Amino acid sequence: MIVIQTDDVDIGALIIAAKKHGTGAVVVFDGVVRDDDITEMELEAYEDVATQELDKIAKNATEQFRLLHVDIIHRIGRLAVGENILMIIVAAGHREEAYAGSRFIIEAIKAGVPIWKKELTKDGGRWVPGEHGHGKPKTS
Amino acid sequence: MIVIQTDDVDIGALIIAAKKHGTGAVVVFDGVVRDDDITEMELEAYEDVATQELDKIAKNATEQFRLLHVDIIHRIGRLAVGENILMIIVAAGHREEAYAGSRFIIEAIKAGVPIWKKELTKDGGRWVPGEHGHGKPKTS
Amino acid sequence: MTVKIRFFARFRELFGADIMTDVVTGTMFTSLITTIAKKNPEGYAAIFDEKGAFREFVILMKNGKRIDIADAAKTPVADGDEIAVFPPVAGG
Amino acid sequence: MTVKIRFFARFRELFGADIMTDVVTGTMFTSLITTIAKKNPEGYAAIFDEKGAFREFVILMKNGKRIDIADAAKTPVADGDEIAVFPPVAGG
Repeated sequence: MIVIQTDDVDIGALIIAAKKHGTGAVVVFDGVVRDDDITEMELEAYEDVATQELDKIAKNATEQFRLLHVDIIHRIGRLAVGENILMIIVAAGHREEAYAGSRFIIEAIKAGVPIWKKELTKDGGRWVPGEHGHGKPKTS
Repeated sequence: MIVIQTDDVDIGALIIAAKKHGTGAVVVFDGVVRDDDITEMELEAYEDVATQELDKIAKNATEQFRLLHVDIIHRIGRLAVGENILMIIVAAGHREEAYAGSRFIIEAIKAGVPIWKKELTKDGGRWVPGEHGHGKPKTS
Repeated sequence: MTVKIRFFARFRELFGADIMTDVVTGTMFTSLITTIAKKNPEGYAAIFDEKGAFREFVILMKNGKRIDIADAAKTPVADGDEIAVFPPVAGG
Repeated sequence: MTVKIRFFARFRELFGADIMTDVVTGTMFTSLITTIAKKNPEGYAAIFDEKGAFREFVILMKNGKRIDIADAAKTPVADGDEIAVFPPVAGG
Protein backbone atom coordinates (compact mmCIF):
# COMPACT_ATOMS: atom_id res chain seq x y z
CA MET A 1 0.00 0.00 0.00
CA ILE A 2 1.49 3.31 -1.15
CA VAL A 3 -0.92 6.03 -0.19
CA ILE A 4 -1.42 9.64 0.88
CA GLN A 5 -4.48 9.96 3.07
CA THR A 6 -5.94 11.72 6.08
CA ASP A 7 -6.78 8.55 8.01
CA ASP A 8 -4.45 6.70 10.33
CA VAL A 9 -3.67 3.01 9.79
CA ASP A 10 -3.23 -0.05 12.00
CA ILE A 11 0.54 -0.58 11.98
CA GLY A 12 0.25 -3.94 13.72
CA ALA A 13 -1.99 -5.26 10.94
CA LEU A 14 0.36 -3.91 8.28
CA ILE A 15 3.33 -5.68 9.88
CA ILE A 16 1.46 -8.98 9.78
CA ALA A 17 0.48 -8.43 6.14
CA ALA A 18 4.06 -7.47 5.23
CA LYS A 19 5.45 -10.91 6.10
CA LYS A 20 5.71 -12.32 2.62
CA HIS A 21 7.37 -15.70 1.99
CA GLY A 22 11.08 -15.42 2.77
CA THR A 23 10.75 -12.61 5.32
CA GLY A 24 13.26 -12.64 8.15
CA ALA A 25 13.05 -9.00 9.19
CA VAL A 26 10.45 -6.25 9.19
CA VAL A 27 11.51 -2.67 9.91
CA VAL A 28 8.94 0.02 10.62
CA PHE A 29 9.57 3.75 10.59
CA ASP A 30 6.84 5.82 12.22
CA GLY A 31 7.25 9.59 11.99
CA VAL A 32 5.31 11.33 14.71
CA VAL A 33 4.16 14.93 15.32
CA ARG A 34 6.71 16.14 17.88
CA ASP A 35 5.73 18.52 20.61
CA ASP A 36 7.85 21.51 19.63
CA ASP A 37 5.49 23.88 21.46
CA ILE A 38 2.90 23.47 18.76
CA THR A 39 -0.83 22.98 18.94
CA GLU A 40 -1.17 20.96 15.74
CA MET A 41 0.58 20.13 12.49
CA GLU A 42 -1.04 20.77 9.14
CA LEU A 43 0.10 18.73 6.16
CA GLU A 44 -0.47 19.38 2.51
CA ALA A 45 0.54 17.37 -0.57
CA TYR A 46 0.60 17.73 -4.34
CA GLU A 47 -1.23 14.44 -4.17
CA ASP A 48 -1.00 12.95 -7.67
CA VAL A 49 2.66 13.80 -8.04
CA ALA A 50 3.55 12.84 -4.48
CA THR A 51 1.89 9.44 -4.87
CA GLN A 52 3.79 8.84 -8.12
CA GLU A 53 7.03 9.80 -6.39
CA LEU A 54 6.32 7.45 -3.48
CA ASP A 55 5.62 4.64 -5.95
CA LYS A 56 8.95 5.29 -7.65
CA ILE A 57 10.81 5.40 -4.34
CA ALA A 58 9.23 2.11 -3.25
CA LYS A 59 10.15 0.50 -6.55
CA ASN A 60 13.74 1.74 -6.38
CA ALA A 61 14.11 0.57 -2.78
CA THR A 62 12.63 -2.82 -3.60
CA GLU A 63 15.12 -3.37 -6.41
CA GLN A 64 18.13 -1.94 -4.65
CA PHE A 65 17.63 -3.74 -1.33
CA ARG A 66 15.73 -6.83 -2.50
CA LEU A 67 12.74 -5.94 -0.36
CA LEU A 68 9.85 -8.39 -0.20
CA HIS A 69 7.23 -5.83 0.76
CA VAL A 70 6.90 -2.06 1.11
CA ASP A 71 4.08 0.06 2.55
CA ILE A 72 4.28 3.84 2.64
CA ILE A 73 1.43 5.74 4.26
CA HIS A 74 1.84 9.51 4.38
CA ARG A 75 -0.90 11.37 6.14
CA ILE A 76 -2.14 14.87 5.30
CA GLY A 77 -4.53 17.26 7.00
CA ARG A 78 -4.43 18.35 10.63
CA LEU A 79 -2.61 16.11 13.06
CA ALA A 80 -2.24 16.46 16.81
CA VAL A 81 0.98 16.02 18.78
CA GLY A 82 1.84 12.32 18.96
CA GLU A 83 -0.12 11.36 15.86
CA ASN A 84 1.48 9.35 13.07
CA ILE A 85 2.60 11.39 10.06
CA LEU A 86 4.42 8.80 7.97
CA MET A 87 4.60 5.04 8.28
CA ILE A 88 7.07 2.97 6.28
CA ILE A 89 6.82 -0.80 6.64
CA VAL A 90 9.53 -2.81 4.93
CA ALA A 91 10.04 -6.59 4.84
CA ALA A 92 13.22 -8.34 3.69
CA GLY A 93 15.02 -11.64 4.07
CA HIS A 94 17.64 -10.14 6.37
CA ARG A 95 17.96 -7.17 8.69
CA GLU A 96 20.66 -5.34 6.73
CA GLU A 97 18.37 -4.99 3.72
CA ALA A 98 15.33 -4.11 5.83
CA TYR A 99 17.12 -1.30 7.69
CA ALA A 100 18.85 0.02 4.56
CA GLY A 101 15.64 -0.08 2.53
CA SER A 102 13.69 1.71 5.24
CA ARG A 103 16.32 4.41 5.57
CA PHE A 104 16.56 4.86 1.80
CA ILE A 105 12.81 5.44 1.61
CA ILE A 106 12.60 8.03 4.38
CA GLU A 107 15.57 9.98 3.03
CA ALA A 108 14.12 9.95 -0.49
CA ILE A 109 10.78 11.20 0.81
CA LYS A 110 12.45 14.02 2.75
CA ALA A 111 14.48 14.95 -0.31
CA GLY A 112 11.95 15.10 -3.06
CA VAL A 113 8.29 14.30 -2.49
CA PRO A 114 5.99 17.34 -2.75
CA ILE A 115 4.53 17.37 0.74
CA TRP A 116 4.65 20.30 3.16
CA LYS A 117 4.15 20.72 6.89
CA LYS A 118 2.98 23.73 8.81
CA GLU A 119 3.43 23.89 12.55
CA LEU A 120 0.43 25.58 14.14
CA THR A 121 1.13 27.45 17.36
CA LYS A 122 -0.86 29.63 19.73
CA ASP A 123 0.42 32.66 17.82
CA GLY A 124 -0.20 31.41 14.28
CA GLY A 125 1.97 29.01 12.37
CA ARG A 126 5.07 28.52 10.32
CA TRP A 127 5.93 26.30 7.36
CA VAL A 128 8.61 23.79 8.19
CA PRO A 129 11.66 24.44 5.99
CA GLY A 130 12.68 21.43 3.94
CA GLU A 131 15.90 19.61 4.77
CA HIS A 132 16.98 20.02 1.15
CA GLY A 133 16.85 23.59 -0.12
CA HIS A 134 16.19 22.73 -3.73
CA GLY A 135 13.96 19.75 -3.26
CA LYS A 136 16.81 17.50 -4.32
CA PRO A 137 19.27 15.57 -2.17
CA LYS A 138 22.28 17.61 -1.19
CA THR A 139 25.40 16.44 -2.91
CA SER A 140 27.77 17.97 -0.39
CA MET B 1 9.48 -3.51 28.65
CA ILE B 2 12.63 -5.63 28.44
CA VAL B 3 11.57 -9.24 28.54
CA ILE B 4 12.23 -12.81 27.42
CA GLN B 5 9.00 -14.72 27.10
CA THR B 6 7.15 -17.34 25.09
CA ASP B 7 4.13 -15.16 24.30
CA ASP B 8 3.82 -12.81 21.37
CA VAL B 9 3.04 -9.11 21.91
CA ASP B 10 0.87 -6.49 20.21
CA ILE B 11 3.41 -4.35 18.35
CA GLY B 12 0.80 -1.73 17.47
CA ALA B 13 0.02 -1.18 21.14
CA LEU B 14 3.72 -0.99 22.01
CA ILE B 15 4.29 1.68 19.35
CA ILE B 16 1.51 3.79 20.84
CA ALA B 17 2.92 3.34 24.35
CA ALA B 18 6.44 4.20 23.13
CA LYS B 19 5.49 7.75 22.13
CA LYS B 20 6.88 9.57 25.12
CA HIS B 21 6.94 13.38 25.25
CA GLY B 22 9.37 14.69 22.61
CA THR B 23 9.05 11.70 20.28
CA GLY B 24 9.39 12.46 16.58
CA ALA B 25 10.31 9.00 15.32
CA VAL B 26 9.62 5.41 16.32
CA VAL B 27 11.60 2.61 14.69
CA VAL B 28 10.53 -1.01 15.07
CA PHE B 29 12.64 -4.04 14.27
CA ASP B 30 10.72 -7.29 14.04
CA GLY B 31 12.80 -10.42 13.53
CA VAL B 32 10.74 -13.20 12.01
CA VAL B 33 11.17 -16.97 11.62
CA ARG B 34 12.24 -17.26 7.98
CA ASP B 35 11.14 -20.20 5.88
CA ASP B 36 14.53 -21.77 5.22
CA ASP B 37 12.90 -25.17 4.60
CA ILE B 38 12.23 -25.57 8.28
CA THR B 39 9.19 -26.81 10.13
CA GLU B 40 9.70 -24.74 13.26
CA MET B 41 12.31 -22.79 15.21
CA GLU B 42 13.15 -23.64 18.82
CA LEU B 43 14.63 -20.90 20.98
CA GLU B 44 16.39 -21.25 24.28
CA ALA B 45 17.84 -18.62 26.62
CA TYR B 46 19.97 -18.38 29.73
CA GLU B 47 17.10 -16.31 30.97
CA ASP B 48 18.43 -14.41 33.98
CA VAL B 49 21.68 -13.50 32.30
CA ALA B 50 20.06 -12.73 28.94
CA THR B 51 17.55 -10.40 30.58
CA GLN B 52 20.34 -8.60 32.42
CA GLU B 53 22.26 -8.25 29.14
CA LEU B 54 19.19 -6.88 27.36
CA ASP B 55 18.72 -4.36 30.19
CA LYS B 56 22.32 -3.25 29.80
CA ILE B 57 22.03 -2.97 26.02
CA ALA B 58 18.85 -0.89 26.33
CA LYS B 59 20.53 1.37 28.87
CA ASN B 60 23.62 1.85 26.69
CA ALA B 61 21.50 2.55 23.60
CA THR B 62 19.35 5.02 25.53
CA GLU B 63 22.40 6.98 26.68
CA GLN B 64 24.33 6.79 23.42
CA PHE B 65 21.44 7.74 21.12
CA ARG B 66 19.29 9.80 23.52
CA LEU B 67 16.37 7.41 23.15
CA LEU B 68 13.12 8.29 24.84
CA HIS B 69 11.81 4.74 25.04
CA VAL B 70 13.05 1.20 24.43
CA ASP B 71 11.17 -2.10 24.39
CA ILE B 72 12.94 -5.39 23.73
CA ILE B 73 10.84 -8.55 23.59
CA HIS B 74 12.75 -11.74 22.76
CA ARG B 75 10.65 -14.83 22.47
CA ILE B 76 11.72 -18.35 23.38
CA GLY B 77 10.13 -21.77 22.88
CA ARG B 78 8.81 -23.18 19.62
CA LEU B 79 7.91 -20.70 16.90
CA ALA B 80 6.38 -21.36 13.50
CA VAL B 81 7.53 -19.81 10.22
CA GLY B 82 6.42 -16.17 10.09
CA GLU B 83 6.18 -15.77 13.86
CA ASN B 84 7.91 -12.91 15.65
CA ILE B 85 11.19 -13.82 17.34
CA LEU B 86 12.47 -10.45 18.50
CA MET B 87 10.77 -7.08 18.62
CA ILE B 88 12.71 -3.88 19.31
CA ILE B 89 10.67 -0.69 19.64
CA VAL B 90 12.67 2.51 19.94
CA ALA B 91 11.43 6.11 20.24
CA ALA B 92 13.58 9.22 19.79
CA GLY B 93 13.27 12.87 18.97
CA HIS B 94 14.63 12.40 15.47
CA ARG B 95 14.96 9.60 12.95
CA GLU B 96 18.78 9.42 12.97
CA GLU B 97 18.82 8.50 16.64
CA ALA B 98 15.89 6.11 16.33
CA TYR B 99 17.46 4.15 13.46
CA ALA B 100 20.94 4.15 15.02
CA GLY B 101 19.59 3.09 18.41
CA SER B 102 17.53 0.29 16.91
CA ARG B 103 20.50 -0.99 14.92
CA PHE B 104 22.81 -0.78 17.92
CA ILE B 105 20.42 -2.92 19.95
CA ILE B 106 19.97 -5.69 17.39
CA GLU B 107 23.72 -5.91 16.73
CA ALA B 108 24.46 -6.07 20.45
CA ILE B 109 21.89 -8.82 20.92
CA LYS B 110 23.34 -10.85 18.06
CA ALA B 111 26.83 -10.37 19.46
CA GLY B 112 26.48 -11.23 23.08
CA VAL B 113 23.14 -12.20 24.62
CA PRO B 114 22.94 -15.88 25.65
CA ILE B 115 20.08 -17.03 23.44
CA TRP B 116 20.20 -19.90 20.95
CA LYS B 117 18.08 -21.00 18.02
CA LYS B 118 17.56 -24.46 16.61
CA GLU B 119 16.03 -24.91 13.19
CA LEU B 120 13.75 -27.92 13.19
CA THR B 121 13.42 -29.71 9.87
CA LYS B 122 11.69 -32.85 8.63
CA ASP B 123 14.96 -34.70 9.16
CA GLY B 124 15.80 -33.40 12.63
CA GLY B 125 17.30 -30.06 13.43
CA ARG B 126 20.42 -27.98 13.67
CA TRP B 127 21.60 -25.25 15.98
CA VAL B 128 22.04 -21.93 14.21
CA PRO B 129 25.69 -20.88 14.38
CA GLY B 130 26.20 -17.47 15.97
CA GLU B 131 27.31 -14.55 13.84
CA HIS B 132 30.16 -13.94 16.27
CA GLY B 133 32.32 -16.97 16.94
CA HIS B 134 33.28 -16.02 20.47
CA GLY B 135 30.06 -14.43 21.58
CA LYS B 136 31.70 -11.01 21.33
CA PRO B 137 31.54 -8.47 18.50
CA LYS B 138 34.13 -9.07 15.83
CA THR B 139 36.80 -6.41 15.81
CA SER B 140 37.87 -7.02 12.22
CA MET C 1 -6.22 27.70 -24.57
CA THR C 2 -6.52 26.96 -20.84
CA VAL C 3 -3.81 26.14 -18.32
CA LYS C 4 -4.16 25.17 -14.67
CA ILE C 5 -1.70 26.68 -12.22
CA ARG C 6 -1.31 25.06 -8.83
CA PHE C 7 0.39 26.64 -5.82
CA PHE C 8 1.26 24.80 -2.64
CA ALA C 9 2.13 25.56 0.98
CA ARG C 10 3.18 29.20 1.50
CA PHE C 11 2.55 30.02 -2.17
CA ARG C 12 -0.96 28.57 -1.89
CA GLU C 13 -1.65 30.85 1.05
CA LEU C 14 -0.57 33.82 -1.09
CA PHE C 15 -2.23 32.92 -4.40
CA GLY C 16 -4.87 30.28 -3.67
CA ALA C 17 -4.61 26.62 -4.55
CA ASP C 18 -5.64 26.46 -8.21
CA ILE C 19 -5.87 29.10 -10.89
CA MET C 20 -7.39 28.34 -14.30
CA THR C 21 -6.16 30.83 -16.86
CA ASP C 22 -6.51 31.42 -20.59
CA VAL C 23 -3.22 31.90 -22.39
CA VAL C 24 -2.21 32.54 -26.00
CA THR C 25 -0.30 29.91 -27.94
CA GLY C 26 3.45 30.23 -27.44
CA THR C 27 3.27 31.52 -23.86
CA MET C 28 6.30 30.47 -21.88
CA PHE C 29 6.31 29.05 -18.33
CA THR C 30 8.16 31.99 -16.76
CA SER C 31 6.10 34.70 -18.43
CA LEU C 32 2.85 32.97 -17.43
CA ILE C 33 3.83 32.77 -13.77
CA THR C 34 5.22 36.31 -13.83
CA THR C 35 1.91 37.65 -15.14
CA ILE C 36 -0.11 35.78 -12.52
CA ALA C 37 2.25 36.69 -9.70
CA LYS C 38 2.33 40.41 -10.45
CA LYS C 39 -1.32 40.66 -9.38
CA ASN C 40 -0.13 40.02 -5.81
CA PRO C 41 2.98 41.99 -4.72
CA GLU C 42 3.61 39.89 -1.62
CA GLY C 43 3.22 36.70 -3.63
CA TYR C 44 5.45 38.05 -6.39
CA ALA C 45 8.21 38.85 -3.91
CA ALA C 46 7.97 35.34 -2.48
CA ILE C 47 8.58 33.72 -5.86
CA PHE C 48 10.75 36.22 -7.75
CA ASP C 49 13.83 38.16 -6.76
CA GLU C 50 14.53 41.87 -7.37
CA LYS C 51 15.70 41.13 -10.91
CA GLY C 52 12.49 39.29 -11.76
CA ALA C 53 14.11 35.84 -11.77
CA PHE C 54 12.66 32.85 -9.95
CA ARG C 55 14.10 32.64 -6.47
CA GLU C 56 16.63 29.84 -6.40
CA PHE C 57 14.62 27.59 -4.04
CA VAL C 58 11.37 27.72 -6.04
CA ILE C 59 10.36 24.40 -7.59
CA LEU C 60 8.54 24.31 -10.93
CA MET C 61 6.63 21.45 -12.50
CA LYS C 62 4.76 20.92 -15.72
CA ASN C 63 2.41 17.95 -15.76
CA GLY C 64 4.18 16.43 -12.80
CA LYS C 65 7.72 16.76 -14.20
CA ARG C 66 10.36 19.09 -12.81
CA ILE C 67 11.30 22.07 -14.99
CA ASP C 68 14.66 23.65 -14.24
CA ILE C 69 14.45 27.33 -13.47
CA ALA C 70 17.05 27.89 -16.21
CA ASP C 71 14.75 26.25 -18.78
CA ALA C 72 11.46 27.80 -17.69
CA ALA C 73 11.77 30.96 -19.82
CA LYS C 74 11.92 28.88 -22.99
CA THR C 75 9.44 26.15 -21.95
CA PRO C 76 6.07 26.72 -23.65
CA VAL C 77 2.79 25.80 -22.00
CA ALA C 78 0.05 24.04 -23.93
CA ASP C 79 -3.70 23.69 -23.63
CA GLY C 80 -4.62 21.47 -20.69
CA ASP C 81 -1.20 21.70 -19.02
CA GLU C 82 -0.97 21.57 -15.25
CA ILE C 83 1.70 23.95 -13.99
CA ALA C 84 2.86 23.78 -10.36
CA VAL C 85 4.93 26.25 -8.34
CA PHE C 86 6.01 25.45 -4.83
CA PRO C 87 8.60 26.00 -2.11
CA PRO C 88 11.05 23.27 -0.97
CA VAL C 89 9.33 20.10 0.15
CA ALA C 90 9.21 19.09 3.81
CA GLY C 91 7.35 15.80 3.99
CA GLY C 92 8.14 12.76 6.10
CA MET D 1 29.89 -27.40 49.05
CA THR D 2 27.41 -27.42 46.19
CA VAL D 3 27.74 -25.86 42.75
CA LYS D 4 25.15 -25.66 39.99
CA ILE D 5 26.35 -26.25 36.45
CA ARG D 6 24.15 -25.11 33.58
CA PHE D 7 24.55 -26.17 29.97
CA PHE D 8 22.72 -24.60 27.04
CA ALA D 9 21.83 -25.38 23.43
CA ARG D 10 23.92 -28.22 21.99
CA PHE D 11 25.73 -28.70 25.32
CA ARG D 12 22.38 -29.01 27.09
CA GLU D 13 21.37 -31.74 24.68
CA LEU D 14 24.58 -33.60 25.55
CA PHE D 15 24.68 -33.06 29.32
CA GLY D 16 21.21 -32.00 30.42
CA ALA D 17 20.23 -28.52 31.49
CA ASP D 18 21.29 -28.32 35.13
CA ILE D 19 23.69 -30.41 37.19
CA MET D 20 24.01 -29.93 40.95
CA THR D 21 27.34 -31.23 42.15
CA ASP D 22 29.27 -31.40 45.41
CA VAL D 23 32.82 -30.13 45.17
CA VAL D 24 35.69 -29.77 47.60
CA THR D 25 36.94 -26.34 48.57
CA GLY D 26 39.58 -25.03 46.17
CA THR D 27 38.18 -26.75 43.08
CA MET D 28 38.89 -24.73 39.95
CA PHE D 29 36.43 -23.98 37.14
CA THR D 30 38.29 -25.98 34.50
CA SER D 31 38.83 -29.07 36.63
CA LEU D 32 35.18 -29.09 37.70
CA ILE D 33 33.91 -28.99 34.10
CA THR D 34 36.53 -31.51 32.99
CA THR D 35 35.37 -33.97 35.65
CA ILE D 36 31.72 -33.57 34.73
CA ALA D 37 32.37 -33.70 30.98
CA LYS D 38 34.47 -36.88 31.13
CA LYS D 39 31.35 -38.83 32.10
CA ASN D 40 30.10 -38.25 28.55
CA PRO D 41 32.68 -38.79 25.76
CA GLU D 42 30.60 -37.08 23.06
CA GLY D 43 29.95 -34.14 25.37
CA TYR D 44 33.61 -33.98 26.37
CA ALA D 45 34.68 -33.82 22.73
CA ALA D 46 32.21 -31.00 22.09
CA ILE D 47 33.70 -28.83 24.84
CA PHE D 48 37.37 -29.85 25.01
CA ASP D 49 39.99 -30.34 22.30
CA GLU D 50 42.43 -33.27 21.99
CA LYS D 51 44.80 -31.59 24.45
CA GLY D 52 42.08 -31.26 27.08
CA ALA D 53 41.76 -27.47 26.68
CA PHE D 54 38.42 -25.70 26.30
CA ARG D 55 37.57 -25.37 22.62
CA GLU D 56 38.15 -21.78 21.61
CA PHE D 57 34.46 -20.99 20.93
CA VAL D 58 33.18 -22.27 24.29
CA ILE D 59 31.78 -19.56 26.55
CA LEU D 60 32.13 -19.82 30.32
CA MET D 61 30.28 -17.90 33.02
CA LYS D 62 30.36 -17.83 36.80
CA ASN D 63 27.33 -16.23 38.41
CA GLY D 64 26.41 -14.50 35.17
CA LYS D 65 29.88 -13.05 34.50
CA ARG D 66 32.12 -14.15 31.66
CA ILE D 67 35.26 -16.07 32.63
CA ASP D 68 38.03 -16.07 30.04
CA ILE D 69 39.13 -19.56 29.04
CA ALA D 70 42.66 -18.54 29.92
CA ASP D 71 41.60 -17.73 33.50
CA ALA D 72 39.31 -20.71 34.09
CA ALA D 73 42.03 -23.09 35.31
CA LYS D 74 42.85 -20.71 38.19
CA THR D 75 39.31 -19.55 38.94
CA PRO D 76 37.98 -21.27 42.06
CA VAL D 77 34.32 -22.15 42.49
CA ALA D 78 32.53 -21.51 45.76
CA ASP D 79 29.48 -22.88 47.50
CA GLY D 80 26.30 -21.74 45.75
CA ASP D 81 28.04 -20.66 42.56
CA GLU D 82 26.21 -20.99 39.29
CA ILE D 83 28.55 -22.10 36.52
CA ALA D 84 27.45 -21.93 32.88
CA VAL D 85 29.01 -23.49 29.79
CA PHE D 86 27.60 -22.78 26.34
CA PRO D 87 28.35 -22.50 22.63
CA PRO D 88 28.35 -19.16 20.74
CA VAL D 89 25.11 -17.24 21.09
CA ALA D 90 22.68 -16.91 18.20
CA GLY D 91 19.76 -14.81 19.43
CA GLY D 92 17.91 -12.10 17.62
